[in-house]
Amino acid sequence: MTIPTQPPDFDALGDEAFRAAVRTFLAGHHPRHLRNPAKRLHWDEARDWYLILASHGWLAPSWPRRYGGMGLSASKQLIYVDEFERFGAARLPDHGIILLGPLLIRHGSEEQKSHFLPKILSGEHIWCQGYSEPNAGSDLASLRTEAVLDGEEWVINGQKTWTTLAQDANWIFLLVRTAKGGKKQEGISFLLAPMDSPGITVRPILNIHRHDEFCEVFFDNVRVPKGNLVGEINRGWSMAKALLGFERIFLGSPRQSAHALARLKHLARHLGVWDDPVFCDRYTQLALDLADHNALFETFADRLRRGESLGPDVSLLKIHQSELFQRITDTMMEIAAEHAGLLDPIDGDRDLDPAGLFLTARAATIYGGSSEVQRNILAKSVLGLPS
Amino acid sequence: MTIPTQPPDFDALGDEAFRAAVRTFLAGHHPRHLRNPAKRLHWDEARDWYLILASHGWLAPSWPRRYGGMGLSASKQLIYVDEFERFGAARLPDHGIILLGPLLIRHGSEEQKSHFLPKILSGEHIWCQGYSEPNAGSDLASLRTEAVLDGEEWVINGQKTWTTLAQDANWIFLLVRTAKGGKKQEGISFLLAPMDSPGITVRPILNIHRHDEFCEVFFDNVRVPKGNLVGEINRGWSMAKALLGFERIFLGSPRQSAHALARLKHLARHLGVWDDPVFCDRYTQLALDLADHNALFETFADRLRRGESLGPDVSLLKIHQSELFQRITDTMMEIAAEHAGLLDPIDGDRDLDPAGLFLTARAATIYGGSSEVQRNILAKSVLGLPS
Amino acid sequence: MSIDADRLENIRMIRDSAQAIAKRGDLRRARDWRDRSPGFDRAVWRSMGDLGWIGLRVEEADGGSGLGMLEFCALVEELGATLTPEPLIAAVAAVRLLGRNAGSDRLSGGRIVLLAWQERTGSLDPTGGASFAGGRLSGCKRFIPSADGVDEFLVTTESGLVLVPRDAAGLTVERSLGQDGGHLATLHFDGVQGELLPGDAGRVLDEAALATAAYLLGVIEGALALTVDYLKTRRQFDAPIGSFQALQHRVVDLTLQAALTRASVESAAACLDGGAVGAEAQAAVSRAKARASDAAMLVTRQAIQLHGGIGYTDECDVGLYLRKAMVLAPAYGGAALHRRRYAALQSPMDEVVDEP
Amino acid sequence: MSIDADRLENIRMIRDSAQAIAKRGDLRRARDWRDRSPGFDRAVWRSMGDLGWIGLRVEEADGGSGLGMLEFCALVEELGATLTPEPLIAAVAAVRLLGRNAGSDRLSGGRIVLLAWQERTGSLDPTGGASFAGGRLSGCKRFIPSADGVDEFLVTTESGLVLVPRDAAGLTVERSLGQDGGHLATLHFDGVQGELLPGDAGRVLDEAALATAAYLLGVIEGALALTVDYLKTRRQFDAPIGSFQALQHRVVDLTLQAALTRASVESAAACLDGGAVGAEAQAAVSRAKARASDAAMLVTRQAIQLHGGIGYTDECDVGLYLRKAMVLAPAYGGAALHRRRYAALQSPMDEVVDEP
Repeated sequence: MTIPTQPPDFDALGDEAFRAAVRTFLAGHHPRHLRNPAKRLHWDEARDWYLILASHGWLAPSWPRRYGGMGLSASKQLIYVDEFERFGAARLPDHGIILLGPLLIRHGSEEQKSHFLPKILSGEHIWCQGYSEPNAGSDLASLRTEAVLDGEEWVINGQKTWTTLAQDANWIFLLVRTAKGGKKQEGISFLLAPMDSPGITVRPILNIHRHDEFCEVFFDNVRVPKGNLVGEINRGWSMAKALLGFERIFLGSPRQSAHALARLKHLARHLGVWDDPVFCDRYTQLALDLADHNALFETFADRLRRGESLGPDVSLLKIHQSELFQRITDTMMEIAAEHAGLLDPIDGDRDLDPAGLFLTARAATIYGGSSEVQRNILAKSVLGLPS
Repeated sequence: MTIPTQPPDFDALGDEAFRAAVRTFLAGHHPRHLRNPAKRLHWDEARDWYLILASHGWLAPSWPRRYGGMGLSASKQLIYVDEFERFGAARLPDHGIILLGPLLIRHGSEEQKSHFLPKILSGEHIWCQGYSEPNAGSDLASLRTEAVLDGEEWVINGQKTWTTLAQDANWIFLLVRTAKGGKKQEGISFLLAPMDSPGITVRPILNIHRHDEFCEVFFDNVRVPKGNLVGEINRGWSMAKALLGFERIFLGSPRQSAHALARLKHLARHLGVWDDPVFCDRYTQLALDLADHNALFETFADRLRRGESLGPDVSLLKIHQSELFQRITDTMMEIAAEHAGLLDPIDGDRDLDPAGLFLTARAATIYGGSSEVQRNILAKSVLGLPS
Repeated sequence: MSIDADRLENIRMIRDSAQAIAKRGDLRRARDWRDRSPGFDRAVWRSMGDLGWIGLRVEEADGGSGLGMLEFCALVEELGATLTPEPLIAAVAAVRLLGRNAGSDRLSGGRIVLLAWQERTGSLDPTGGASFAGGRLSGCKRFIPSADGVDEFLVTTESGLVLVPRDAAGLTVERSLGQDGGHLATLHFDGVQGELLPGDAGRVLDEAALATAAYLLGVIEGALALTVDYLKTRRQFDAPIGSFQALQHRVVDLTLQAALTRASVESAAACLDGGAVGAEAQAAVSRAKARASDAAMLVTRQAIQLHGGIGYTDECDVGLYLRKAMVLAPAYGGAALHRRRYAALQSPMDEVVDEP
Repeated sequence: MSIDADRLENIRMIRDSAQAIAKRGDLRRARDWRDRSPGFDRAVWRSMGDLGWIGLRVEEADGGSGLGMLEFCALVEELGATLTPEPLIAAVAAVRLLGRNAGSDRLSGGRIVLLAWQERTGSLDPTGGASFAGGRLSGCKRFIPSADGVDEFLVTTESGLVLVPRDAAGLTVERSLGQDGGHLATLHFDGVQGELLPGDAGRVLDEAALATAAYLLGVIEGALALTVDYLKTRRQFDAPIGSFQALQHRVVDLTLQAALTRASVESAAACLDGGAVGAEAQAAVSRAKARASDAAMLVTRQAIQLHGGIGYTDECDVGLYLRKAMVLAPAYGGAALHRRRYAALQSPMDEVVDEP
């Protein structure tokens, strides 16, 4: 395992200098073959890149420096993510870095922090997230996986699903029901479990690309020590929810659509329809939607830069970005003619893969809170419409 | 008053011969200046045309011949309406003919039939319809206008609204609540009242064109004889609803959209955008929608011709036609540039009135059961989705 | 355009007979043949021959069933609803062109011949790609479905039709994988010997385009039926999700598209059966195929969304419908191509806009 | 593009000051001046002058307020939300072009001068329609708002600007009625005497187009606020109609369009204030005006629908918003025109697509 070196002092850099530093770092270190991967990478594919980031102290932008993170301001975190996305950097198995780490830093015991955080940075612990269940998807608070205290151990029974890359993980953090009755959001706790615990079974689910991105994870009398509870018992829901604050802006990042629009342009040129006036009109509308999305994204980013927190209206970004992404790939399908039905990219060029990107885009309006759930939230929390 | 002559024997004609007869009749008798009127005509404007139809026995296509109607088959009624709409024949104050007449024929007493039907045909009685109320629009069954039997008279109190051309009518048929408790659809009765009854007040409402097409009608201790009840007491709801059977197909007639599309073509030529490829693509999509709407309309018409009755899926026609009509006029607005904001037609040409037609089209998805209510009906009655 | 009662009854019987092979709601065969050569079942093909489906559009005098486009479309719609993998449309087109030369072996399903007409993407031109001179065929044809499992190709050229066995010397078959788990072939002809037959593929391509629209209608209905069922059973927030009005209205809009597609396909079939030719027939076909292609993509996309996460998995059948739509929406011309053709046909608007 | 805190505070103050004349939620003045000459209130105009609004875009050295487009847009947005009828945008454009010649009488609201730049519909070309030769102005200009109540016109010609009093000999003013209850004039010049002033209207037209987008943003917000209120109070089927999910989702989509319009308008204003010129500035303006025009039509149309029957009456205020959008969506270029201009500007796509 590579031990992270002390990261450079990013605070000393201005925003634009930092942006340049990120670009330089990516250009110098990102493995060429992992750029813009067509599917979510497994640990064995992503490990090298993970360890490169770790060894240079670039792995955990949001963590404080004292825990080995980059300690970036909101403004610099926005730049970090923007440049990574713009570059097409490969997405890591990052649940430990993005979700668990910040939660432990805020709610974990000193012992938990000193034990787990370094192992995330070193790549020794690869985490997966056990939240959703077959009957608790959009309605996550209905979860029924249960943990009962038996002496010094929690005994876990139940099933999780949509667990991204669970087959690669050696640890899972999960929400479990520890009390019944009352509001369903109450009585939920946050537990940590090693994936090699007896009683855990992992079944990969093929996604629509027939790639094993998700798993079902079954818990059959799985025992973990009492001390694997994070935070207070029965208070796991609000802890897990609070984590989705700042980060929700990234679900609305324009980069995914920008990338897709660039590919649409490339495809249109390849197919000879770039100068077709009807296509041009359609493309211009998409380009304007993207430009306005950029502007809207910046208004939310400005709030973060001013130190404000984001309200529920940030859901507007997620809805618009995911649906724009889909409209762009829908347009690809419309111009691709027979290529729209083929499995492989046109002429073997990964950048000419309308069908693949179209299928990928299907997920954007489902995961991370479906468009329907986001609209429900906006109707109630932002517009104050009655239920 | 002109006494209707005995109508010709339409049964003897084949469908195509009948169609030719309708065309000939319209060409020979319809007042030129009333064709494709920009607004709903008042009685004083429509009277001549009403009486012409009456005097030739062409006024009541659906009534049996023994009541002075044309006694047309479903197939011929479809042709009659199609040709009238295609010609752009002026809409009459026709609530007596279309709504009340058939209801009386089915549910009225012999005395009611012999008293009222001839006066509808002669134009002596001009009827308006008192169904909707300020708090009973989409949810009509919530109506609260009340009728209480006091000796030999009904005493009516309450308010109706959206009463088309009430200011021109001398009679009103209305739904009133005669019993409370139980399902709200029960306890509703069907009454007839002269508009000059003491206690009736009419207040015209300007529509968005600032034309007095509708009225509010207030009832303050209005007394009508007990015999003005039609059908059974507390059974008015199903009677009134049943009436909207066959006729619902006409809410989905393609003629309104066909007319609008012809005007869009005329407008595009006038403005010089007819050959613009982006416009052409848009126009073609609308033309295809209309062609497919025609085909869908014909499948429902075929059912009627085969003697079948229409199910709730006929709402599909109403939704598609009204929304297509709006999309056509939306397109007019997009190409009309500054003309879209002007009150008068372009160059004084009534056929070049994008703004006027656009405003008219707003009503299509609201009246006759809003698009939202129609979708509710389809979801429940056709798809069987749970409430 | 009204269809008489006898014919309606015939069409109903054809639909019933289709259930023997393509039972609505059962996608096991479709799933089973994915990514497996030849992608369909020759035993089922034999049954199709026995049922008279292959020669459906061949005159009775030539050994076929002599049925109309209404019957063909009704049958293919049933096949679409179950994602039946056998390449019937391309075979029906080939034997129809062969006519009296089709022969009982092909009509009964003993030998499988498919039409190979296409050179370029996004085109309906059957004359490009392959040329015939001096008794030899050269060039290439693309996008032939399930070519692994067939015996012959009927190749269109500017000179006429050429019948070529799959194992002919000089013929190389290159495979591309389809999103639906099937494969599409490119045929390379390098001086392949063959016999020239008379025939003009134009009308037959229109019939195949219309049949493809009918298959897509089946796809739409299959995806919609799955989705409505799912909405009735899946619960979230303590209620069946089908009780949520936003989802109800969306599925109503999809139902409307299904109804328009049916009306469009059936009226086009009636138009062709009524003897329409030339621009009138082409406009009707283009209208139906444009509608079916767009509606199939819309409905299957939305069907995924309405299924939520489960819709994005390979084990959920709804994705099979989407991936079939991806292959067939562009086949025999996609929506944009057919809209352009519709607009280019003489006065297409007169069909619908006929103000006096 | 981030705006500093001081400037945000200034903008907030301008919005506050606008409430004196244009109080959100109060459409009485808008309703009152419909169909009544001159369509606006000269006393209010004077107040606007006193508040420094007329000279908002005139340099301080020339007697103006010297404010930026962000401030101008914020102000005009408030006017739009209340459908304020005074023709401020055309006047601001005129005095900005007059610059040091504007003079205190015009800046204070004593004399009203409007820009008259347009000849053709669907065009942003200010040079057509009127020509100036030998000290005489001939030709015509169209679509000047509220011309009944103003004193002068600043007329654009190929040679430069010409200032013309409304009562000049040889000037005939023809009125057309607008859907919003106002009127738009066509000016016919028949050898009108005038003085030539230097100036190029191009940039000022872009600023006016952007201000019109800001007014439409106000229209959007006003219509949306009315609609959300109505959904909360109107009951049908024993529930507030705002509890119906299909309506909730629709109004969320309108809210999204409002948010995009605001982001588009404000970023374009910041772009202009930041010194952008030429293609960059034009692209930003075209983007904002295309968004605002389309969104205003969509939101006001849907606002009518969400109101149901009452929305189709003249007494319901929501229709006032629709009819104002009908006039202003095409003013200074409609959505289609601005989209075409955006596409035609050099590499407009590089703005958003910048893959490394």
